[in-house]
Amino acid sequence: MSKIGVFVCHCGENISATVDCAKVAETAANYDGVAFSVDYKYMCSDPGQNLIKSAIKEKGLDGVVVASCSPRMHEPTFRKACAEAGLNPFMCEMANLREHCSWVHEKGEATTQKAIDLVRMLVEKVKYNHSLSEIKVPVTKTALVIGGGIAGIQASLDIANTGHKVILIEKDPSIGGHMSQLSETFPTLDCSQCILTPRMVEVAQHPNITLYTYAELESLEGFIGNFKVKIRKKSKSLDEKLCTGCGMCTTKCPVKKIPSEFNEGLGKRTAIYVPFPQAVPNKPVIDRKNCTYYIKGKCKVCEIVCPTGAIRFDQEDEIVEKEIGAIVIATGFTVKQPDFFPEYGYGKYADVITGLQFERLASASGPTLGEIRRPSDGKVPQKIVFLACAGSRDPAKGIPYCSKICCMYIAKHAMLYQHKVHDGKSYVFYMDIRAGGKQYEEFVRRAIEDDGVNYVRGRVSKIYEKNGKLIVSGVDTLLNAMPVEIEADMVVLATAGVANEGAEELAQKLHISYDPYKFFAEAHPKLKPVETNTAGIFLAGACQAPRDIPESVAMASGAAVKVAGLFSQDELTREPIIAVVNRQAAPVYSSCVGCFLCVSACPYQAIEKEEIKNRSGEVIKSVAKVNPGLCQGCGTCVAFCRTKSIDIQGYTHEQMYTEVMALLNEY
Amino acid sequence: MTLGFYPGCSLKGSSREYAESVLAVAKAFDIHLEEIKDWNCCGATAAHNMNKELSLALPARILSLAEKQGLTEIIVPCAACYSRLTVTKHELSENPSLKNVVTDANGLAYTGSVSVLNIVQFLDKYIVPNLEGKVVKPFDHKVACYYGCLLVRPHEILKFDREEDPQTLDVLMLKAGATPIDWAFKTECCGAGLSVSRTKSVGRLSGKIIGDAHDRGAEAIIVACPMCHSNLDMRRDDINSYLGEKIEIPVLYITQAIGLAIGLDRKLLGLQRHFVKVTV
Amino acid sequence: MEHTEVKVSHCYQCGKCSAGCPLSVEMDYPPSVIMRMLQTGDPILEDTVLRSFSIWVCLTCEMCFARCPMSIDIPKMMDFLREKSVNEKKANPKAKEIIAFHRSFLDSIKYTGRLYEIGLFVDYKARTLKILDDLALAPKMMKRGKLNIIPELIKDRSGVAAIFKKSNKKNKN
Amino acid sequence: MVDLIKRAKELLESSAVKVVIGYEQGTGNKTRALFAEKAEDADKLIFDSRCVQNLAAYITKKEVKEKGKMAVAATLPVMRSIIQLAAEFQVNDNNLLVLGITPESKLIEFANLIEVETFVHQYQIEIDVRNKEMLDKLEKMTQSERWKFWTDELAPCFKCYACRAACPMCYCSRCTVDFNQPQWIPVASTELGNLEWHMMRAIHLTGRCIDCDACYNACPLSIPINLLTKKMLTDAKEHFGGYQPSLKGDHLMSTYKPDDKENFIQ
Amino acid sequence: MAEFEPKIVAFVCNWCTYAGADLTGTSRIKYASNVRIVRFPCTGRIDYMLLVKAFDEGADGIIVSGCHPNDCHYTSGNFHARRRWIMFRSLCDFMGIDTNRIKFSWVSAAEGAKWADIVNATVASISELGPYSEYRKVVKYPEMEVNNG
Repeated sequence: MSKIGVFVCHCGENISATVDCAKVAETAANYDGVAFSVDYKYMCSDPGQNLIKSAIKEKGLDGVVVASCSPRMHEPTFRKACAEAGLNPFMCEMANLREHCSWVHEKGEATTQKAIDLVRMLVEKVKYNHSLSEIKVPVTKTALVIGGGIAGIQASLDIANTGHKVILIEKDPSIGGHMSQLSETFPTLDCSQCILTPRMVEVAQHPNITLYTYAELESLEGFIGNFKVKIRKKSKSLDEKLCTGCGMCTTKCPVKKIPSEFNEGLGKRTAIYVPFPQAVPNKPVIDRKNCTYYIKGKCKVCEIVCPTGAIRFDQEDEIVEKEIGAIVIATGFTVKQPDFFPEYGYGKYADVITGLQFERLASASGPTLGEIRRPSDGKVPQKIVFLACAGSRDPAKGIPYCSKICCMYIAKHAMLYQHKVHDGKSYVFYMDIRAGGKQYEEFVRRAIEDDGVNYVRGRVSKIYEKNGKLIVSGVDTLLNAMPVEIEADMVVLATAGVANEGAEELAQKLHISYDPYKFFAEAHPKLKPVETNTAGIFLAGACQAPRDIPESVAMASGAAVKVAGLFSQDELTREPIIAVVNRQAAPVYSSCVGCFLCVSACPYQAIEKEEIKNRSGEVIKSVAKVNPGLCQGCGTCVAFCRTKSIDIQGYTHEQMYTEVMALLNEY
Repeated sequence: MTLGFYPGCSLKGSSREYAESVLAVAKAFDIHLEEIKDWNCCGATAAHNMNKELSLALPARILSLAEKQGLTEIIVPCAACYSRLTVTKHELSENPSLKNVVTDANGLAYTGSVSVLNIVQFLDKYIVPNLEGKVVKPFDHKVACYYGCLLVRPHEILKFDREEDPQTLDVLMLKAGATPIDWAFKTECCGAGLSVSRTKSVGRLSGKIIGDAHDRGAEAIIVACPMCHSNLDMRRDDINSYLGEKIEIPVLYITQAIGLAIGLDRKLLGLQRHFVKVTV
Repeated sequence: MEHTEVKVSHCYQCGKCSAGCPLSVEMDYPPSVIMRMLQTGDPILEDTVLRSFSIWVCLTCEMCFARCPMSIDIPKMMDFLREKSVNEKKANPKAKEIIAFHRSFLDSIKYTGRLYEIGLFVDYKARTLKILDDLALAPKMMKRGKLNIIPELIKDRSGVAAIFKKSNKKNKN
Repeated sequence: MVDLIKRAKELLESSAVKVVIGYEQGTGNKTRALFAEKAEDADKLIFDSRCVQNLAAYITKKEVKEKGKMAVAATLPVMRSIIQLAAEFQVNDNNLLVLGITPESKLIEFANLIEVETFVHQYQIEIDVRNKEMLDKLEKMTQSERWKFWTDELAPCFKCYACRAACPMCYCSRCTVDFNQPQWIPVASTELGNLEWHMMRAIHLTGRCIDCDACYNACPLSIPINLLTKKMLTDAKEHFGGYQPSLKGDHLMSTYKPDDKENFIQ
Repeated sequence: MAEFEPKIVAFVCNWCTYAGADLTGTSRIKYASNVRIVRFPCTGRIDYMLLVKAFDEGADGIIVSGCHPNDCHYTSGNFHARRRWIMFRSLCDFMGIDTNRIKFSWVSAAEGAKWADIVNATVASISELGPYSEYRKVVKYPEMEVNNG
C-alpha cells in the first residue's frame, strides 16, 4: 500500500479563484494509497516546500503529487524539494491545475471536478513510478574539430581559449580552407588572407590545440563525452620535426607542371609542395601520385637537396587513437565545376571559369598576381559575363536550393573587375538578387550604381566559342524576354555550392544524418542549429548548408560554446527518462525477439544489438539494447515494440495506462 | 541478316537518296532491310501540332504492323519518324488509357514489343563492328556533324547520346576517316516544319548553321535527317541570300559518307540528286 | 491546361527557354512570357495566348524543354495550345500558311496513307494562293527524281481514314 | 514434384540440410506440413494447388530451428514471408535454404536470400478480385454498417489464436495479448476483447503481412480477418507507394518520409 | 436529463502541444473544461492501443496532438507518429470505429489560441455526435473490468 502525499496549491488566487482547492485536497485524501493531502497558498514558496519536506519525513511518503502550476514551470523545484527530504525526485509528479485548468475555465463545479480528475490521474500514475537515478556519464575534456577552414579554426580557438584541449584535423596539407583562396571579402572588401592568416598562425601556436594536417577521420565509436576516434595521418613522406620549411625541395623538384589545387588549377605546383606561401604548417608534403620517385622509382632530388635530411620516402600512414568528449564538424563545402554544365560547353572552354577560380585571378597571391587575365591566352578580358545560379535553383540538375553566397560574391567579382579593368564591361545574368545581410544590399547597389555593372535579369541558355569570343546567349526577362547576346572574353559561373565528396561516408562514420543534398542535418531547424541529432557532435559552417564567412564564424563560436558547456562538468547527468529493453532470467533473457524494427525507428541510433551468449560463448539470442548515453527519451521505439519489451522510464506502459484509466473511471 | 525497315514518306520522295544510301550500305554489309508492309506516314510535326491523338495513332499503327509482321527491331533512318515512333512508344507505355484509345482507333493489336533504332544506333550496332576493314577510301575531309533536334531531344524519352554537343555522329565519321570539327550548331533547329510555310525563317535558322560550319572550315555537313537535309540542301538559295554570300558546302547523309568511305558508287548513293553539288 | 500535366506553376521566369528558342525573335510572345501569361490564370491572357502567333512559330525543337531548369514540358503545352487554338477558332491569322501546310499534309496522309508531296504542294498552294512561291523548286526536284508523279497509295487506306475519323471526333479540323 | 523430391533427397543425404520442410498428403483432401529429416521421408513430398499453408510459419519455431539448417519448399507467398523474416533477423542464409516453387510450379533453388529477394521482387503483391470487391463493399458502407459488420463477424471468435499460430509474422515469444502489466487486451473473448485483439493484429502486421491468407485459412470459423491486413496493404500502397518485403530493412512502419501525405491532421 | 457533457482525453507531446496548452493558460484564453490532458514525451511515444483503451473506458472523444512536422523536439517522433496515425485511423474507420471522434492536430508551443480552438471545436462536434454508446455497447464486462489502477 503506497503512501502518497497530495499538495494542492492555491498559487495565491491564480488557482483558488476558479478551483475549490480545499475540496480537491479533501477528495484526494480519500483515494486509496493517499496518506496525506493538504492545500496551501504558495506551494513553491519556502514554507510550501517545507510543508512537503516535513510531510515526506513525518508520514514517510513514498510518492508526491503537487497540484499547482505546469510541470514545465516548477517540476525541477518540487523534485529537488523531495530529494532534499530523502525521497527519490522521480517519485514526484505534478498536476497542472493552473495553466490547464484554473486559468482556462470559469469558476464552477466542472472546473473543480477537472482539477480533481487531474490530481486523481497523477495519484494513480505515481503509484507506478519507480525511483530513478540520474544517469551519470564521465566527460573526456578534449574536443575534436574536423576541418581546418575558417569555421574549424574559429571553433578550435574558441574552445581552446576556454582552457580545453582541441585536436584539429585537416585533410589538406594546410589549414585555411576556401577562405584562404579568396581575394577580397564582401561587403567590406578587406583582403581575405590578411584577416585569416593571423588566425591560422594562432591555431598553430596555441598550447591547447594539436594540429594534424593531411589527416582524416578513420572511425568513431562511443557516445557523448566518451568518443573514441581513430585518425589517419596520411604520410607526408617527411619528418616534420627535422623539416625547417626552408623550401629547397620545392624549388628543386623537377615535376613542376601539376595543376595547383589552391589556385583551382589556374597555377602549377611541384610534386613536393606547400599549397601556398602562408600555409600552416609551412612544411611540404610529397604528392605520391605525381612524384617521379613513387612512379618511376628514381629521382629523390628533394632528398638530396634537403639540408636537414627530413625526407622520408618509406614513411607510412599513421593511425592515432584519441579519446574525445565532443566533436565539431567543420568540413565545409565545394563548388560544382564547369564540366557540370552541358549548355556551357561541358567545361571545354578555358575561359569559362568558376567563381572560386576568379577569386584566384583577383587575388594578389594568385597566379596572375591579382591581374584579371583569362586562362586561355592571358589577355585582359574587355567584356566579362557573370552567371548567377549556375546549377543552383536548378532542380533539373539536381540542385533545387539557393547557394546563398553567390549573389554577394558575384557583385564583389564584378566590382573587383571594374576596379581593375576600368574600361571593361561587365554583365551579370541573375534571376533574383538575394542580399539579405548587414550591408549586403547596399554593397550590391554599389556594384550597380557606382561601378556600372550591367545586371540583366534572365538565365543564359548557351555559351559557345566563336573566333576567340565566348558567345553568351540569354534574354532580358524584364524586356519581354528580349534576346541578349554578348560576345564575351571571359565568363564566370557562380557554380552551386555543394556538399563535399565523401560527406555521406563521413556522416555514416559519425552516425549523424544528412539532407538529400548530403549537407549535414542540424538537430532542430530553428532551436538547435549547431547540434546534430547525435549528442556531443556539433556542426559549424558550410558543411550544414552553403554559408558565408560571418555565418560560418558565428556557427563555429556557437558550436564552441556548446562544447565548452559540455566540458564545464566532469560528469554529465542526464534525466533518466530513457528507454530500456527488459531483461529477464535465463532461458528467456528478454521478451525482445530481436526484430530490430526499433533500430530503424530510433532517431538517435541509440539502439544496438546485444548478443546474449552462453558460457561456451555461443550466441543464444540477440536482443535490442538501449545506449543510455545516446537515448534522448522520445519513446518512439516504445510505441513500435510489438512485444512491449521496450519501456521508457517516467512514461512506462503501466504509468500511462493507469493515468488514462484513472481519469475515465473516476468520471 | 534481316532487320525491319521503316523508310517513311520523305525517303520515298524528296529524300530518296537517303533511302538509297541506307539500303546500299546495309547491302554492303549483307544486311537485308525488310520494309514494314503497307506502312503509313508517321504524321510528323503536322499531326502533333494539330491533334494529339492522331499524332499517336498514326505511329502506333506502324508499330502494330511491325509486330504483326513479326519484326522485333526496326530501323528508322528519318529522325522525325524516329522521334515520333519513340515518343509514341513512350507515351503509350506511360499511359495505358491512351493506349486503349489508340488501339481502338487503329483496330490493331499493340504490345510495344518492337524496338526502334535510329540510323546512328543502326550503324553503331551492325556496321561499325565490321567497318574498319571495309574502309577503302577514307572520307578524308573536315566535316561538321549536324544532329538537329529530333535525334537527341527530348533526352528523357529518346535517351540517345548527350543532349548538348552530342558525339555519336562525330565518332562514326572519325571511323570513316573524316576529321569532325567542334562547332556550335550541332543541335540548333534548322527550321524543319516551316520549310514550306515560312521559308524565310528556314533561311535564317539554317543560315546560322551553314554559316558557322563554313566559318570553321567544314568541307561537308553530315546529317541524319531528311528534313535537315532538304532545308540545308534544297533551301540553299534562301540560306545564301540570308547570309549574303554563296556557300557551297555539300550536305551528306551519314550513310552517303560511309558509303563513299567503303567505296560504293556515287550514283548508288544518290549523290546526283542533291541541289548543292557534292564535291567531296 | 491542367490535364496536359505541364507544370506551368513551376516556371519562375528565368527566361532560359526564350534565350534558347531559335524562333523567339519571330514570336509575339517568347515562351517564358507565354508561361507567365498562363500562370496568371487570367482568361483574357489565356485567350491572347491562343490567338498568339508564337504557338504557331514554335517548331517543337524541344530546346526549351531540354534546358528548362524546372523541366517544364513547354513543347507539350504548345501542342496543346495549338490544338485548342484551332478548335476554338482562335488561330492567329498570320499562321494561316503554317496551319494550311499542316492540314494539306494531314489530308495528303488521310487520302493516300502516305505523304504525296506534289499533292501536298498543290493542295497547300490552293489553300494559300501562294502559287508562285517555290515554283522554281518543283521542277528541280522533279529533275533529281525527288518527286513522285503518282502518289504512293497504301492498301489499307480505309484503315488510316478510320484513324483520322476516330481521332477527329473531338477535334473538328 | 519429382525434381523437388530428388533435390530434397540429395540435400538430406549429403546432410547439406538437416530437415526439408514441404507439404505431404494429409487426412481427407487436406495437405499438411512435412518435416523430412531422412532421405526416404522426402518421397512423401507433394506439391499441388492445395498446398496453400504458409510454411514460413515453421521456420521461426524453436523446435524446428534446433534441428539445424533447414530447406523449405517455398511458394511465392512463403518466399515473401521469408524475406520479411530475414529483414527482421529471424532467418538467414546459414540456417535456411530456399527451394523456390515458381507460380508456374517450377522448382528453382536459390544460392542465398538476396537471390530470393530479386525473384520475389518481380511480382507485386496483388489482392485477388474477390477480396478487392469485398473491400470496396465495406468501404462503401456507412461507419455504423461497418461497425455492425465487424462486431457480428468477430462475435463468434473464441480467441483460439489459430490465426496467430498460422501466421509466419507472429513469431513473437511474448504476444501483446499475453502481456498483463497492463492488460492491453482483455483475456476473455468478449466482443471488445475480440475487436481489440484483431485490431492489434492488423496493426502489428502492417508493413509485414505479405497477404498469404494463412490466418483466414486457419480460422475454424472462417472469419474474414484477412480483410483487415488487406486493407492495411492497400492503404500502404495508397499512402506510401506500396509494400514489398525487402532485406534492406526499410520497414514501412518504422520509417517515414517528411512529406508523407495525410488530410486529417489539423 | 442534464445536457450531455462529453468526456474527452487529450494525448499530447510535452514539447509542443503541452507547452501550447500552457500558453493558452498564461494568455487566459478560456475553453471548454471537458478535456483532460495526458502528457507524453513525444507523439512518437503515444501507443495506439491507449487510444482504443480510452474509448473502452468511456471516452467520447480523443484529441491527439504534437509538434508540427519538422518541429519535433526529437526531430522525427512526429513523423513516425503521423505514419502510424494514417494507418491506425484508416483501420479504425475500416472497422467501423467513429473516426470523427478522434481529432488529430499539430499545435506548437506558440499556438495557445489554436489549442483552445481545437478543444472547443472537438467538444462541439462530440456533443453533436452524442455519447459513444455504439462502442460502449460492446464493452459489456464492467464487473470484470481489468483496471490496473
